[in-house]
Amino acid sequence: MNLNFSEEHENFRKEVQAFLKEHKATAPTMKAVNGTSAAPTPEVKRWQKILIENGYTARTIPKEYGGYGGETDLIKGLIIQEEFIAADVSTGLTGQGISMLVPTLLELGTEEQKQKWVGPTIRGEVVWCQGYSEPGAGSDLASLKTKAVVEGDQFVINGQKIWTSSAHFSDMCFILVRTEPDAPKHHGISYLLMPMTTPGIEVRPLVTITGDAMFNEVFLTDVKIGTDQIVDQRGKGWMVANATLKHERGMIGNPAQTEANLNALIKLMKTETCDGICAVDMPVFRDRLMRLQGRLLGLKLHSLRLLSDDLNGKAPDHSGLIVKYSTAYLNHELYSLGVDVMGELGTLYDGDAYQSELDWQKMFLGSFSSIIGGGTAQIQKNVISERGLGMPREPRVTLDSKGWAMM
Amino acid sequence: MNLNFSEEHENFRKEVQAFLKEHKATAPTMKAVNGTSAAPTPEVKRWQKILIENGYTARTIPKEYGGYGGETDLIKGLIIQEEFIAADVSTGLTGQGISMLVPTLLELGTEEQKQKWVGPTIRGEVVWCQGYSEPGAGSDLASLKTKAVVEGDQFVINGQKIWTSSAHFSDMCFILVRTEPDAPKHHGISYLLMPMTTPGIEVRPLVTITGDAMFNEVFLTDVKIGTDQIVDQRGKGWMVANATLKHERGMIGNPAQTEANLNALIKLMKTETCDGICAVDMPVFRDRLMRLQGRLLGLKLHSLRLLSDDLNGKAPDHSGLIVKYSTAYLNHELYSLGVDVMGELGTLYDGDAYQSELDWQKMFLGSFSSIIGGGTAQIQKNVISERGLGMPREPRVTLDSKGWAMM
Amino acid sequence: MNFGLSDEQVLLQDAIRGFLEEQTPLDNIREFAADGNGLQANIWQGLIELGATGVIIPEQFGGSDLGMFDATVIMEAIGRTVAPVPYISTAVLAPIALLGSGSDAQQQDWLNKISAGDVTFGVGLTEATGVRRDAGLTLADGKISGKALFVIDGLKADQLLLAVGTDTLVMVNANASGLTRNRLNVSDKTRGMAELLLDQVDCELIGTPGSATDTIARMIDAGRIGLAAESFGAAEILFYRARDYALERNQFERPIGSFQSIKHLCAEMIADLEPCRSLIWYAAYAYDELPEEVSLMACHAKANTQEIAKVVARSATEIHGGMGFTDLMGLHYWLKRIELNRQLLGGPEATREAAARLQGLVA
Amino acid sequence: MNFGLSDEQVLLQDAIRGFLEEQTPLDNIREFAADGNGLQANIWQGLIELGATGVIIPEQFGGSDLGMFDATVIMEAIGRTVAPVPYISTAVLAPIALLGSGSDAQQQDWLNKISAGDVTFGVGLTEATGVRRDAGLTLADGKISGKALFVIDGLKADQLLLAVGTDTLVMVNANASGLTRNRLNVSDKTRGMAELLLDQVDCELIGTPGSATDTIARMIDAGRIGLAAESFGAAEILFYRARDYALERNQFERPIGSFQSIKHLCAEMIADLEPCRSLIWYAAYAYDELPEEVSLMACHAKANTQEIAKVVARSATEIHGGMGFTDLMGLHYWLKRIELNRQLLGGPEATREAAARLQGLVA
Repeated sequence: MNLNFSEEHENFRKEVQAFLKEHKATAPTMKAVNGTSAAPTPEVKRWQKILIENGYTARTIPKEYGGYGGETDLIKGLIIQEEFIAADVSTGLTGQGISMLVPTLLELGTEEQKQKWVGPTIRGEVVWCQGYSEPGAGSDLASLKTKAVVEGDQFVINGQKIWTSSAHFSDMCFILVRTEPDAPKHHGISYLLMPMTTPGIEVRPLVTITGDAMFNEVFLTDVKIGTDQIVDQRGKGWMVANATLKHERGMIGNPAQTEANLNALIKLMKTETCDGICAVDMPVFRDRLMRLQGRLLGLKLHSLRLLSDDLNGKAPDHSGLIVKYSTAYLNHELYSLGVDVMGELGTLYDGDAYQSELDWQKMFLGSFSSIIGGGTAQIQKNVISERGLGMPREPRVTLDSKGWAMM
Repeated sequence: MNLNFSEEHENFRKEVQAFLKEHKATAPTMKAVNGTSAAPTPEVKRWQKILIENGYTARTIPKEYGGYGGETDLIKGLIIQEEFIAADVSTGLTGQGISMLVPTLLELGTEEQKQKWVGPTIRGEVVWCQGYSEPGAGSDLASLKTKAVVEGDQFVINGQKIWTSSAHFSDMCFILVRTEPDAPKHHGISYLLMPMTTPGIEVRPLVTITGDAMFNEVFLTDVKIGTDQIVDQRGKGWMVANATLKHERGMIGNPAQTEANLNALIKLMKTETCDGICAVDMPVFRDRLMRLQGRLLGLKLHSLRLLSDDLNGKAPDHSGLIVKYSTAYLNHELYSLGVDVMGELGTLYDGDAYQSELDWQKMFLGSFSSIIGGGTAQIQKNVISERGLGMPREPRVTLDSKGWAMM
Repeated sequence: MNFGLSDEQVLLQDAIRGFLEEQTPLDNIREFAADGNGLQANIWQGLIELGATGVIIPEQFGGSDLGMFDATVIMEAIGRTVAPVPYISTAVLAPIALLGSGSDAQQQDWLNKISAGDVTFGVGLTEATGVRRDAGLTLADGKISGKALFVIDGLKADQLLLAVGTDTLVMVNANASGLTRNRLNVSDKTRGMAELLLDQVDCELIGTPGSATDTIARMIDAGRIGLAAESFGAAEILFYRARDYALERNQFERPIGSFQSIKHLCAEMIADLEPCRSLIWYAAYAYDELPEEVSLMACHAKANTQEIAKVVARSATEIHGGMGFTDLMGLHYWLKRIELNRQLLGGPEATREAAARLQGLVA
Repeated sequence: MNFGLSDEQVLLQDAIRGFLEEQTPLDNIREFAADGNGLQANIWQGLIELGATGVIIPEQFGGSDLGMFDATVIMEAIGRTVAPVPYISTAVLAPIALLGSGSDAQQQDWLNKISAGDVTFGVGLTEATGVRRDAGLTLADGKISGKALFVIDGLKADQLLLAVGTDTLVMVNANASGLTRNRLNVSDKTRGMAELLLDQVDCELIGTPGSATDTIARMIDAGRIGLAAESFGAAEILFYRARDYALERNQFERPIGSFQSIKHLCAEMIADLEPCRSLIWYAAYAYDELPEEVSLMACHAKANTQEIAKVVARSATEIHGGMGFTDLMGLHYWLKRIELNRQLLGGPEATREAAARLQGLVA
């Protein structure tokens, strides 16, 4: 066990600290950068530019496409995260264009596509949304029905997408459509790049449990885009999307954020009272808190081990597959405890005067989105058991009306 | 809601109380009657005879077969249970012969079989064991492989049975064997009555987690019994066994016993200390206790409702199917709490001087048998969801080596 | 013996459920939530016409004198439809207060009005079940001052019944001078929860000061049973919606309800939920018939039902996948009602501790 | 950076695991359990020859001075094989006691003996982690009297290290006059737990009376980490046995591991269990390198691992169906080790409370 960093990395940490000391005052707030309700402001774009220049975001993206052009260094990545979180400064934009489209284009796009999209996307000049899920295609994404028919040099797209966060202010959409209706379902899909200004696109906000419209439905009627707006080939979209999903996985399950929430919960429990008794002085609540702390520490150190294994070139096993599943429920229970210790006050939200510093009710309600989004618990457990533990795949069967398999 | 009993039933209760007052002193102990380690003693048989004569056991079995010949009256049954439990007096023998074979013979046996077996069985003169499960046929009981071939007027049985409680002192065994190897698996089974003294039967005790041998393995080598020792017809054994299993279901999940255990747990928690503090004064343990009490009350009242629904002729739904599953886990958690409040002392068992009145460790270990026996939790949940909630049956599929369904 | 509803109670249940279901298609619930007052006049009027406000009120005051079991049947139906009506406060808690500690004149006056549907009540009991922040009331010279938090259905009520400490009950007119009433922004917008600021407000005593301990305890018992019944109704709806959705929704060319993970989740949900029905029924029966058992049963009915209803609501949401937490499906209205009820009149931890105390298990 | 074993530690792990696995086929474990002494001479001798008893002992006393992390690797291997050896007491707790509070002469004498495998220790710390019944020791005129309960590995040990209260450590020779040693009939028969009755027994002080508070705290930290590592090892074996059995066992013409219920149960088990490995490793590392973090990490490592290991043991048993609780399969030896470890040096509730206290969260 060796948790020390090399001298190079310790020096790098000092550089980051010096950078933060110098720029913290002029950095935009976390919320301004990572809010999901509007396109980046000029101030955010300015900040993003500084971060790229210093290699604190888009670090490994080649210079020729507008990135910093650094080598992959997980430890430096970790140091950047740690120091920026400690300083409460944003590490830059994190939308789906940057986290999913850019890596995909770098892997599978044409030279022209890379030149055209990577730079503007990482600079926040072009905002993307993701057009994958459909009302009838959730866990079974490959059953999607939105179709694109070629007419001359254009794809004509018809159908409906859902869960399209940021659709209402995006410039572009990377979208999966069915172009080969007669092919087996995984082989009939294409991955297109669609400007959101194209006629025939209607975006409707999708109100969720929190009361906010974090997501949208997108209706597509005779939407026409050039046949060159495709990544890789026709019918290969499923493979392209899986490359993208691979990039998405790293986004989910951030123990540093969960730890921040736990610390906020401890603070809450030290102040919130019932009949004059502090929540932390109620043994049953305290025990629940300690259970959560134990699980959090486990996940936090597990993530550190994953990073270390990655650094040391260990082959991935089931260990990486459990993080999203476990983190989602841990957060959910953490928010639940926050609500419970506040009692009736815990049901208040959205700016009510009796709330605590954090909106525990809204975080609790919002946590359903993390439990379900990016694969329900059932799908996660399939993945863990099949890919991680080598257990048999779910059989594909057709059932008759009584639920008997048609053989 | 009306939880009062009719005058007839209140009078019946007085009769039972009077009986108990008169006979309690001469009744054998619970353990003597319901212990599973030996055949009934003469004293137990004497008590059983008194109970039958008074209609407190074998109540609804016709007089002609040695029973009391009473009409079905669930309330009287309930009153008998309540009063005997309150007086800590046994309601008589409960072996698998009485609880499973007798109802089956009454439903499906020949007149000769009923005459021959019912009376001696309910009087404790003939003790039965059940020969159903096999090492390779547990949840999937119908896949059993023990076979019986007809030679002349005899079945020749070869194979192995497992989980045969009381096999080491039983006179007879009701056993499922495969008689029609070419028929579909549910249609090739027969239900036979096999004397345990037949040559070729070897009984080996099966030591379990508790350290006791509550069960046996039974090895069968060229065991020959008459072809007339069959209940119903060849190939109908699965149907006969299901009639028996139907009778078994009522045996499992006794809230009165769970309530007695909870009361014992409360008593334990009032006395057992750590660092001088009573377990009941430790809020986290107290909260666990109250959780269990809430669940117990739910199940107890649920059982009362089931009885009432049965009385009032309501069609059964999912409600009856949940009892075994829920009760098994509730008991398990209740014993776990008993162990936990004793701390290190809770790991002591089997007569150690530091144990409490009850052997919590052994009850905890023994509870695995209730969780798994009579259908694992997985099988129970299949039954609840399929039969109770109308959800599709598990598809019957064959998988290739990668776990893909062979279609 | 009959553990369950009588024939008359089945008729009552059918009538109330039928009426409320007709009034609460999802579009209506959305409107009620946007309004957020917790009091929909037409639904309330319908319940009055069905006699629902008088079920625990003696016939001499215009009620039908049925009992808590019947009121529980009604509250379960309200939970099933998240109907925005001040039923528990007006038709259950207020009559108990008046019958337990009110003067003859007060009973005559207010119980008749409740039976007839001429008044609504908000009820503030948090003084007796757990004081938060700076809440607290004082009574001096017949005037009441301080702050009452989480007054149930208090936002639009005509009259406000408040516990002062754990032993005194007062009634305040909603228009009284010196009273400020503020909306509390609870996530469940089908119930009108209020904060009251009182500055030397005129009030009417229900009983003499210090004399209402038993009455307040009865109110808390009844309130816990009623909230449990509501939450049970809401959870049962969520459960069956999830089961039905699982049978309809196809993914991977088969209904998701044919996957064992979903089947078993449904089995677990119903195994946990179904016994709550009997526990709540028995608690209500105990309220009417077995006074020595009711407080313990009320605690367990509420704690157990709320814990289970919370998990059922989460699981039902999960079975619906992403759609489960959209307003398109609207499951969240039921989930939020369950979450609010969980905290009212004592959360599960507090009610379990109360159960232990009732058995002498707390030193 | 390397979060995990060094190359040398991997070699150590392979050597210890290889040796212990060779020694513990199920038939042997059955014999050990029938014997019930918790000390199998040949296995113990093998560990001594592998240098396992000296890993936390400085080189000057014949040890290899590796550290708690290495000892934890060994204890995990012991848990994987439920090996009946007094390792935690002799090779971990006793050296910590001697290094922390022993005189130079005591260190010289006993640490060399431990390194060389010439002595075994039983350790009684329940005085400091939770006194049950009439247990308790008193020290007067250099003699010790009273009762020590649950002396770990104490049944066959040569020397007995006992905490008197929370601040004093004494050593008693197993053959001392006035000492009665009784077997405690724990369900885990691979560990020799003892009750000691002491009547004016000669003892050797480890440090002066009242001076061993910190040493005892260090022993408890190390003990908790070691027990957690053992339980983790046992649970990991049970998990993989269940997964493998599910892939082999056919019912309904398919491996039971192809049923989603079993797959998902396995997914839940590994999702809960896998992070415990990192938590235990870090706690051990903290013991060696980060003294300000170790106590909290030790509490959480033990509480969290024990809760999860218990559920994993139950689930693994369930996946095996009826066979799971027979002696034919023998899973119960691992389950019982987990159950015993759960209670030693503080159950989960007590260790969580200790964690809260360490953070100043207990008033």
